Amino acid sequence: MSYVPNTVAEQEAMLREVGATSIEDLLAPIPAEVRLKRPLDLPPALGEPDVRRLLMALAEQNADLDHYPSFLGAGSYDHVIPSVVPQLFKRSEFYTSYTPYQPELSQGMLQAIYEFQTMVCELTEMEVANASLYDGSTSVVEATLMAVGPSGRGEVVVSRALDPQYRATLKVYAWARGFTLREVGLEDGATSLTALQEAITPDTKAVIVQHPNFFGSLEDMRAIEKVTHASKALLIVAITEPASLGVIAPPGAYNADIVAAEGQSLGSPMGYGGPALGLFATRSELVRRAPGRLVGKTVDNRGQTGYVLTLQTREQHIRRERATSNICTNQSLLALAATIYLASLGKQGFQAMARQCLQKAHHAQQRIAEIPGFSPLFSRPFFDEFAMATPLPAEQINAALRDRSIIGGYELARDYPEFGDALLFCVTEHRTRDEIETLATALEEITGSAE
Amino acid sequence: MSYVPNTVAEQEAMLREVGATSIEDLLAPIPAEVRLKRPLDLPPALGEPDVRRLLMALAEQNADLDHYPSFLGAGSYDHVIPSVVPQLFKRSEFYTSYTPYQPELSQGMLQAIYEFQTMVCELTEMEVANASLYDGSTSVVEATLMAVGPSGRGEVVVSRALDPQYRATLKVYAWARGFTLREVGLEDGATSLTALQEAITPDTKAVIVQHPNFFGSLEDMRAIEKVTHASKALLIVAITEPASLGVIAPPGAYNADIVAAEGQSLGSPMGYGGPALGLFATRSELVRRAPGRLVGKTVDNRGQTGYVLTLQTREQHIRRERATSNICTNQSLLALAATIYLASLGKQGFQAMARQCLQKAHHAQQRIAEIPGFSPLFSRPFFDEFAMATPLPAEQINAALRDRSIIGGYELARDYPEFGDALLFCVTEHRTRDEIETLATALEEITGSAE
Amino acid sequence: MSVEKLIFEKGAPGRHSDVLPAMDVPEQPLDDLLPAEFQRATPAALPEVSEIEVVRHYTHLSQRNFGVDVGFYPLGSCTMKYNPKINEETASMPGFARIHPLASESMTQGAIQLLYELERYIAEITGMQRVTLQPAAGAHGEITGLMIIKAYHESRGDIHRDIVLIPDGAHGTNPASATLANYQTVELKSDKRGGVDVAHLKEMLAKYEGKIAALMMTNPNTLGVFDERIVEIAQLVHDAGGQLYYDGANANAIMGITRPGDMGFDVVHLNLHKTMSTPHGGGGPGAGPIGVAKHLVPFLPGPLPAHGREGYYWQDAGPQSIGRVRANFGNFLVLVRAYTYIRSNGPDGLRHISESAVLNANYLMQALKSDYLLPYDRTCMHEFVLSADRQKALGVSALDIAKRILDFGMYPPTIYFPLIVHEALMIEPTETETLETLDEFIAVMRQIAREAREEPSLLLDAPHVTVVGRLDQTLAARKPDLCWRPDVRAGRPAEVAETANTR
Amino acid sequence: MSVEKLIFEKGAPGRHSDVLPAMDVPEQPLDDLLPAEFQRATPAALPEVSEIEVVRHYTHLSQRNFGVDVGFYPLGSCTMKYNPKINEETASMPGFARIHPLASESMTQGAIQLLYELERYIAEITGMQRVTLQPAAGAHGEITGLMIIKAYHESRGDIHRDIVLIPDGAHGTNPASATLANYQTVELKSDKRGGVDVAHLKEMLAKYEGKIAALMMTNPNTLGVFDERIVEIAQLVHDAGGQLYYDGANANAIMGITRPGDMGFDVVHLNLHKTMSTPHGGGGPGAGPIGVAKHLVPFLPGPLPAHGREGYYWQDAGPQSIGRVRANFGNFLVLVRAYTYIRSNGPDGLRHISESAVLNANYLMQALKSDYLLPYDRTCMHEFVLSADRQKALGVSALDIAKRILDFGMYPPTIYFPLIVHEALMIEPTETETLETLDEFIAVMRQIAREAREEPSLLLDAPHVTVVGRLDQTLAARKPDLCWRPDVRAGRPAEVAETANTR
Ligand SMILES: Cc1ncc(COP(=O)(O)O)c(C=O)c1O
Ligand SMILES: Cc1ncc(COP(=O)(O)O)c(C=O)c1O
Repeated sequence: MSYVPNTVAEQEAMLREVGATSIEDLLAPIPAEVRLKRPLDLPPALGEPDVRRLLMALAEQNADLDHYPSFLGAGSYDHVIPSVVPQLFKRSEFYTSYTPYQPELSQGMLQAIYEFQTMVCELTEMEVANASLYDGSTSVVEATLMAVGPSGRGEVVVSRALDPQYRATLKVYAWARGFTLREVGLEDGATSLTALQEAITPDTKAVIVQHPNFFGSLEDMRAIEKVTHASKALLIVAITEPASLGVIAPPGAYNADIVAAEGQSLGSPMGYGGPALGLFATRSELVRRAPGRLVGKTVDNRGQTGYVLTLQTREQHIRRERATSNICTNQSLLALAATIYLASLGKQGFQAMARQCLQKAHHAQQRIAEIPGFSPLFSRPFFDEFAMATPLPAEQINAALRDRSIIGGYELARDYPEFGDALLFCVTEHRTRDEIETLATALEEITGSAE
Repeated sequence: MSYVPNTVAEQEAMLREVGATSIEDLLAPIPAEVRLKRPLDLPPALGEPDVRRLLMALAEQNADLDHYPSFLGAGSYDHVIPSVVPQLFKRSEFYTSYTPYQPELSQGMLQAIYEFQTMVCELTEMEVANASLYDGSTSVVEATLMAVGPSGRGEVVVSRALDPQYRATLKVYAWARGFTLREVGLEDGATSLTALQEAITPDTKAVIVQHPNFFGSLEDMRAIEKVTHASKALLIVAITEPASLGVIAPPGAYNADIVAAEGQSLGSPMGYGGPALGLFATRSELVRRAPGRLVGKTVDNRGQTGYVLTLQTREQHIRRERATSNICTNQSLLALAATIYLASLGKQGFQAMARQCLQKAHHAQQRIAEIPGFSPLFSRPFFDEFAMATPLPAEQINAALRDRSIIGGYELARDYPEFGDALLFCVTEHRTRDEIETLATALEEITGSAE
Repeated sequence: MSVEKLIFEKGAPGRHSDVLPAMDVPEQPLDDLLPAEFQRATPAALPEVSEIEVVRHYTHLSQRNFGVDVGFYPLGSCTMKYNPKINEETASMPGFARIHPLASESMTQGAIQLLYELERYIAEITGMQRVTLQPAAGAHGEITGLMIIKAYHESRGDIHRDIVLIPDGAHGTNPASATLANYQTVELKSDKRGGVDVAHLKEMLAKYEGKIAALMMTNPNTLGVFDERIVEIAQLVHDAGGQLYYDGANANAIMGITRPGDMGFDVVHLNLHKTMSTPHGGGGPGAGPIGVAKHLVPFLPGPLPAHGREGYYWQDAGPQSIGRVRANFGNFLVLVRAYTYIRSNGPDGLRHISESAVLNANYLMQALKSDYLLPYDRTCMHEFVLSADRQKALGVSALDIAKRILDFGMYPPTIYFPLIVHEALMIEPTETETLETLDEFIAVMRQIAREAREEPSLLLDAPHVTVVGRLDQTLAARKPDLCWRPDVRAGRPAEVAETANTR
Repeated sequence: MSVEKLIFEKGAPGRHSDVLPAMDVPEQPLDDLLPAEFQRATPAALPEVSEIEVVRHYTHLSQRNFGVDVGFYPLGSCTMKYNPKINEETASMPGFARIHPLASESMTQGAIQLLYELERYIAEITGMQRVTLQPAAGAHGEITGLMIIKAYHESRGDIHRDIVLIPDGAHGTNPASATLANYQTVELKSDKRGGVDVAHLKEMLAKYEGKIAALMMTNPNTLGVFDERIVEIAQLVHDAGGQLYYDGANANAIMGITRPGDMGFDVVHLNLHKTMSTPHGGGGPGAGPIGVAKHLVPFLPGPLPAHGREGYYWQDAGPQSIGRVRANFGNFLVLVRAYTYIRSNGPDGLRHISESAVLNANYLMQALKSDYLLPYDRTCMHEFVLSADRQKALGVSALDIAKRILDFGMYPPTIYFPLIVHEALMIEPTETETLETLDEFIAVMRQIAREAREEPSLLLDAPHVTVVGRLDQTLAARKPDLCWRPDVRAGRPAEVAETANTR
């Protein structure tokens, strides 16, 4: 009750003012038969310190990344977040504001989003980016829906190397919207080009490939692009690890049509997977088909530059059932975090960060490969994730790592039984050489190869 | 080096602009013989994430109060800090500002300090309060120096129940400034009235009594006041636990002349004892002799209310060697925290908090007194601290509590060998009944009285 | 406050912060690790700024923004109430903020327990059987709910139901979501009292017999009016074989008073970023969990949090589940805030919130209806909708009124929604506003009504005291400038800024 | 931005937040626990406000304040540089922020280790033997240092040394501290180049032979000028049996370049809230550790952090120690920030800081000396002092210039200090300002110089765009109003505010 400021006495005075004798009078329109005649069955209210204790007790039952070095990626990445990022994006003028419907009083957020859009364009080398979507998985969905268009029909080809959770999500929407998904198999941990070529038909609206793919491997995007654009399909590039864009060629460089990415890597806390940050970028000519908010630059009646939400006729609140998407609330605050993150790292820092990931991941891969029984599952180049065949069941290894307060790699067999015992490890710039060594030593002990 | 924005190229251009060929040119006035000819012998720079790791590792070697329920007070108190307090006082417009020398751009801090002064007056029932001093101990020093006056001579009577660290601090200043300290002994854990009467001479400038005193006991302040004011001495009341003012009679009610208190209890993190918050309040007629900054209300040239630093002729930057004190930097940010804290608790909440302390401390005292071998050392009323005689050496008990992740009471023998084995326990509103029970059970186990 | 340049217009080549860890592994030649054809040719042209520049820039931007912490924000349908600070604190705990969604269940027991309990709280508050916490916002909940309804009908072989009925006052996400789920939408008229026109409903049910998949409603609806005939409506739709979807964006009016489940709804979404006071973050993140009645539980997305002998775990979705609607488990840190809020308020607190929200809205409505047209003049719930039609006759619009409100340091109401009210001003004060603030808003609105009569130019040219004046929306849409162009960055930043500012 | 009422003028009887834990012990009658004569008669008239009111009020106050995060703050002698955010983060870690100073050493190993190492870093930076971290600010360091000097002389039976020499340019705390330590102060003249007038020094040393306890100096001094004759000065004072005290408030100019210890100083304080960039908090907290040369180590306050076989511990002060100068160990959380800063910058970084501070100051000085009088026209260190004497001739003072600067969204320099420069404007840009900001300041200062000539009223009436206009300092001092009176609170808050605002 603490957040309701007005006292009983004040509320009584207000009731008198509106001509009611009690709150009951105001609730009269609610028929008795649907009234709840008992208190809600919820735990009783707690004072603030008791709530804090309760939540702290819950929080401390989880293995946080400060105390458990993690070699797990698979869609969520433990990158360093500069101290300025949370201290700025948590300023309350930002986080307690709504979508900037009245731009004159929301210039701060609007300008930040305009900067965000620009940075996403820079990272991806695409022409336009929107103000964010929910997360990477739904961004892939939106991209696909955009490619499929208002009819909702047609075929979409998707690589089996797309994050399994993303594929699962896509499947639901494909069913509901009514288009067909065709999955393309793998070759050496990457999308099979031959299978891709076979899967594409005249009805194919889009080809979806993740890059780096779920196994961390780099795809042959130029070949994929050729095959895709040889038909009239759009090339949708999914990215779960945008840190890779500091060193690998961006989608714009290989003519992608839409980029649908997860932006958590860019300054957002991992937060058990949410809130995450859907990035969405495309070519200028497609912008009026794009989902989500867009911020544009304009001028005011005094001739000053200002920023507004624009091209809103694509959106649900104007176009209703003919909108390009149903999205309304998005992930602005995380877009702001990403903006501050990218400004902090900057041109040099972002590149340097990506190179650290690359170097540290390769160092780790080479070190682990020295351990008997561990060998690279694939031979393709990778960024900060790599799959290793393991000499023992992956779950057994992970359980033993857990006992050593290490979060192990992703157990590939959860989604790819075809690869047998294998772990997908992730090593970002946040891992130290010591931690890598601790992991390797632990793996040696666990698999009995320690001398 | 990261906090210097200008690049080498820019610095070179600037050097050219000032007509220098290198920084060395600008350093020329520093004679070669005093130049440091080697790099400083300090650890090399660390990037931000490495610094964070290092500091976290150090921090986690300490027993923080979130994980170690504490029954230790003795000058530092573990009260609940409402979430709004840090989130507001850490707004950077506040914490990155200097002393408000240009009031027009610092109205926020000035108004907050004016509110702070008012709240301190309210709590103490004194007429004026200053903008803060370093901490409770130096506030007692300043109060004493004010009572002693410009001559720096005379006698000051101090109760042995004043915090031992405060007495130690006072001793140094008494020696340096040249006045005499007379310590008054105890009776049943409170200042001996007879000894006090004997100690006061015509030369006595002040009598210093802590209330509640170091043992948590309440003094007979009305009697002390009579004795003090019977001579021309000033009554200085030291307070280490201002939470007590929610329920016990304030210094203004018993005619204190100066109140010198530690304000950490009021919303500041304990922080290993610092920064703390010196509170200082006195009677209006003494204000021009008071130390420290004062904020006053005034008007601007547009007729609006505003706030400024005032009565600065008392201060070092104007009066120099004849200033009432040498204080310059004080503890404004903690004063702000206290202001927000007191606004959050408010009239009702502050009183309720104090009553919880009182109740919980008495509950704990009664519970511990049931354990064989533990008995109250004194019979006087107390607020949230109480001394108990212990059946085993106090250090031994504390060591055993430590093994149970409990921070035990203060070992009185460290400063009061006359009391033998005894612990001074503190129980604030922040301790739960469960924690008290855990403590009691642990004491039973440790002293072998558990069945 | 002067103009704030873009971050790209600040800094200088080579400026940076030192925010990276040591590069502590032996460095290998880049080409050995990454064949040239995979390498990026030119680095992204991100800003080159020092730390102090970043800090001042985004501090300045924050100063150019307005949030609930700054003042009154009566944005109807958005429930912009006070966002408790303790929620920010709990959501920042490392044991919540820094945990990996794919870490093993044994390493995330606290997180699963929290979600397990939160699911049950939401089920109780809405009167539903079970809840999925996956949807990231209200609209996401809507499409999820509609897909569940679709799966339900399909599971019964009832495959011709391709129509969703939506009242004309509904939020735009409702029809947009229906389209997304491949439904056709049919608009239901409102009656004179602002509720669903039951006659029209009956007509549509008859017309589309066997084809009605669902009715989507919010109750109280977007007029802030509680539809008293809800039981009848539910009965009608159910009798026609349809399901009832409850858009819970307006649930701030009903907690502990009535429950969608008890009204007859089959699916409900809650906007936790409204009712449960998780901050809206300038546009998100939110969370839009949906609860379903018993018969729909098998279709819920999975996994769902469960509890067994070994502790908490994630139970995979059953065979009838639609599948997952996003990666991972939902906007977890938003859910932590909502959990904190529910535990802080308890059952009595939640009811008191809703009652107070209703009282505040009625208080404002009574005070303002003499100066502004109140098209549906009856007791409102948590919000109400005025029309600026009278002012429009004087030549000023709802937009002008909104812009003028800005000059008083307040955010304006939602305007031009719901569509069924001309020149709509949709006002939701929420329960966390003081009587003084409400009175101040009343005074402002009265003054503006007076100005509209006496000095309309004050409104037409508004806002006057904001950092920018009224912005040209048409220009923005006609010549979209959505992205700062790196190619104009060649010149000196300051010059570029000038150019940019006057183009 | 409109006027912000006092928190006491807000709220209403009975309003409150729920920030207390449950009262979970059996409640006993108050009178049983606390005899009536000890009870408070009436509760303190603290505000009665809800949480949202607290949040908005202090958010508004923050909006009415200016910090380094908002803009340029060239307050001479105050070193208002960027306060790194990582320092705030480390100082907030529960293992630092929530630990009890009297908890056993085994429970505070990390804290003692940090202080142990910090002591050594400061000793190295200043060139001293050991350091006490107790002093809470610069002035506290000064009195501590002077007491050490006193104890030293006394220990040698040298008890007639009751004079401290202080240059005329010194900060006010120096003479104030000397008085506090019962010394008489004698002012030393500056020479034409801004350094200590060595002839005058010799004269005073001769005049007060055997009575000189110490010379207090800062070097670079408050003119920003490095006293080249420091070795000679030190020699003279030492030969006269005096000790040399270094006021290290200006150490931002010298890190890694020169050290007070190497210059011959016996005692040094550092203002960590300046040189080590711990934020000044609107007036504090700071930290003023002092380092001493070997012969003074026995007199240092105790305890001191030490390291032995069992780990880190607090070593009690020895028999010659002056004792403690405050409770506990110093402003620990400030020390954590300083430690973080030193570790972040390392030896090269610290030197680069000082070099850059010097460069920035010289850059500004060169640019401004054509428009403002530069009384000591020579290479400066981290700051420099202009005089507004030329402008004064036109009828505008340093104060007017300062007030006009406010209109440009910058904080003005320190004014009227040091006292030896008429109409002083003491400018310290610090190393964390960009070239663009320096150029902007130059442009502002030039414009103001022009305005002083062409339109002086712009200065005389300044500031114009701040939330309040120029404030009446005289009224404030003549009729001190230091405290809101509860007795006028009887009326309706709003009315009271009005009254208060127009008195
Ligand atoms: C009535 C109503 N329904 C649905 C929504 C959509 O919710 P969200 O923005 O969380 O997607 C909103 C939010 O604006 C709303 O007000
Ligand atoms: C030269 C000089 N000495 C001493 C001091 C006093 O330091 P503090 O304010 O920390 O007491 C200051 C601070 O203003 C100063 O500038």
